[in-house]
Amino acid sequence: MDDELAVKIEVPAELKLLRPLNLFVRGLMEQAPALAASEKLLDDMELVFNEAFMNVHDHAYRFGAKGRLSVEIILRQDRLEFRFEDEGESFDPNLIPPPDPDETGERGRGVWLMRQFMDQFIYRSDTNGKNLLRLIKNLPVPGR
Amino acid sequence: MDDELAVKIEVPAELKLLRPLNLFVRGLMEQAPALAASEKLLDDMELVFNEAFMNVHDHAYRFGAKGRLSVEIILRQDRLEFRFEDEGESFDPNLIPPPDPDETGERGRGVWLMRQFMDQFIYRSDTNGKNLLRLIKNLPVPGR
Amino acid sequence: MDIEKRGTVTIIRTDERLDAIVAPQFKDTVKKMAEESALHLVVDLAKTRFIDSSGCGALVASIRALLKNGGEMKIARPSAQAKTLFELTRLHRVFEIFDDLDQAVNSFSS
Amino acid sequence: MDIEKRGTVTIIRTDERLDAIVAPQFKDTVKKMAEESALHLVVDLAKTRFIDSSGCGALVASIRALLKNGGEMKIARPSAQAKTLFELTRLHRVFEIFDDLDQAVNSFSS
Ligand SMILES: Nc1ncnc2c1ncn2[C@@H]1O[C@H](COP(=O)(O)OP(=O)(O)O)[C@@H](O)[C@H]1O
Ligand SMILES: Nc1ncnc2c1ncn2[C@@H]1O[C@H](COP(=O)(O)OP(=O)(O)O)[C@@H](O)[C@H]1O
Repeated sequence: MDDELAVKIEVPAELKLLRPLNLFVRGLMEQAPALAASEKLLDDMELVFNEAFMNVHDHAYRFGAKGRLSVEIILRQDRLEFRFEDEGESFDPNLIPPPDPDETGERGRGVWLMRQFMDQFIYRSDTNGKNLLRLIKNLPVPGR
Repeated sequence: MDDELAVKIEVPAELKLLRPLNLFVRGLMEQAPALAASEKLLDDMELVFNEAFMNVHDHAYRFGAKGRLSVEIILRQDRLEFRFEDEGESFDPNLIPPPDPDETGERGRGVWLMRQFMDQFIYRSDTNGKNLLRLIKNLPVPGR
Repeated sequence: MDIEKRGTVTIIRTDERLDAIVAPQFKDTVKKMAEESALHLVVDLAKTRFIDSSGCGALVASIRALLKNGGEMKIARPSAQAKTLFELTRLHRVFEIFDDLDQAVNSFSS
Repeated sequence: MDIEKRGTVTIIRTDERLDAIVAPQFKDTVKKMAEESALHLVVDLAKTRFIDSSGCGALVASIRALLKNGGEMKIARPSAQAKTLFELTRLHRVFEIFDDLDQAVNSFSS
């Protein structure tokens, strides 16, 4: 894969989209040599994608009907990026504390996990009501 | 599934998208009771989706680089619709002859197969260079 | 998800994915069983290729419900993905984890 | 895709999908073998859940290459999906199809 591969998916942020999207993303990532070479990397990226989707579902659209979600996947030889754009509630990721290692709570691990696995976690809430989360992973380039 | 579920995917019409898209569509269709109830119906619709994608790849973008393809999947309790929109070469499906039953050619079965499996095959080529293929299947509604 | 009784031990086998689709059902099933009796439970993850933070949450909720009712919970045969996740989230200190199902079944203190 | 020799018969086993991704490779492999010797070939579809029109095209191209070079081709263990497709496209009249692999292997006229 020399060039950039960019795909965009617009879906309602409904639970029934979670698994079909995960299948698509996993299948797409398997096309990239750097990802296909590492089952662990594929697993990690699938988890991150899953957590980001669930956060839009659970939090951005926590009230009432599930709104629209636009997901972009941008795959280059040396970089994978997920972009999640929603029109729901926004938040400030810098105010989210890391999980307390001695707490056995049921929740509060998603944002922290995404940060662990990705090289960049960039969240921006626009005045037009759109929230964009960019998740970027640098990929190992073989033979460099 | 009471309401309509509509998803839209924008991809380059490249071969490496074929399987990830098939996985997504299959996974999505499995969420619909009328489809999940019939392995045969799922297989038929997966085939139609696959043939439609390949025709855009092989024919609409037969020259040079593979252009953009927009796929919409609209799922209602009683109806499944695929919409394939490309910006490549157009054609007139009414001029495509059915495959000669005594011919053992390698090609020329896709359009005919799609017509066999779907209730509607609607193709429209716009003056703005966009071609839209709508493939519609009426689904059996349980208990009606 | 399926459930097997082996002597005084209950084994619950999770499916290919332990994610937000199935986590609530898993949690409810274990909670209900936990409230009925002091349960010795093994969660057998052998078939589970993928677990996410809601799956982890369901496991945490389960062990809490069990301990509250005098039960115990062990985890058997996690995938590499599950192990990584338990370690990152430090849940490997909360769960007793076994690579072998029989060892997990025989590990209860009774 | 993998290839096995059983006496004078060659068995080619296709993967989960026989679609446009793998059809060219399948066709080329068979053509090459067909040109080397008069081949008795069984295409074993047991693992193939999905076949599309380019998969059918590759099978047609294969049988033509074999017949041209004095070979023969049989198809074994098609899925329900493959059977439907062969019947719709009338390829069931072109291919000799067996539900049993041994029967396919033993069916050659030599
Ligand atoms: N996409 C989002 N939109 C709005 N709020 C979010 C989003 N993602 C996370 N949050 C907020 O950050 C908190 C922590 O999220 P996370 O670490 O994923 O844990 P959990 O989802 O289990 O609560 C959430 O409880 C929520 O308040
Ligand atoms: N999406 C499309 N855009 C342009 N031309 C098409 C498209 N789909 C089909 N065609 C034309 O119709 C013909 C028949 O298509 P089809 O029945 O699918 O067989 P095959 O793809 O094997 O040639 C093609 O050869 C092509 O000329």
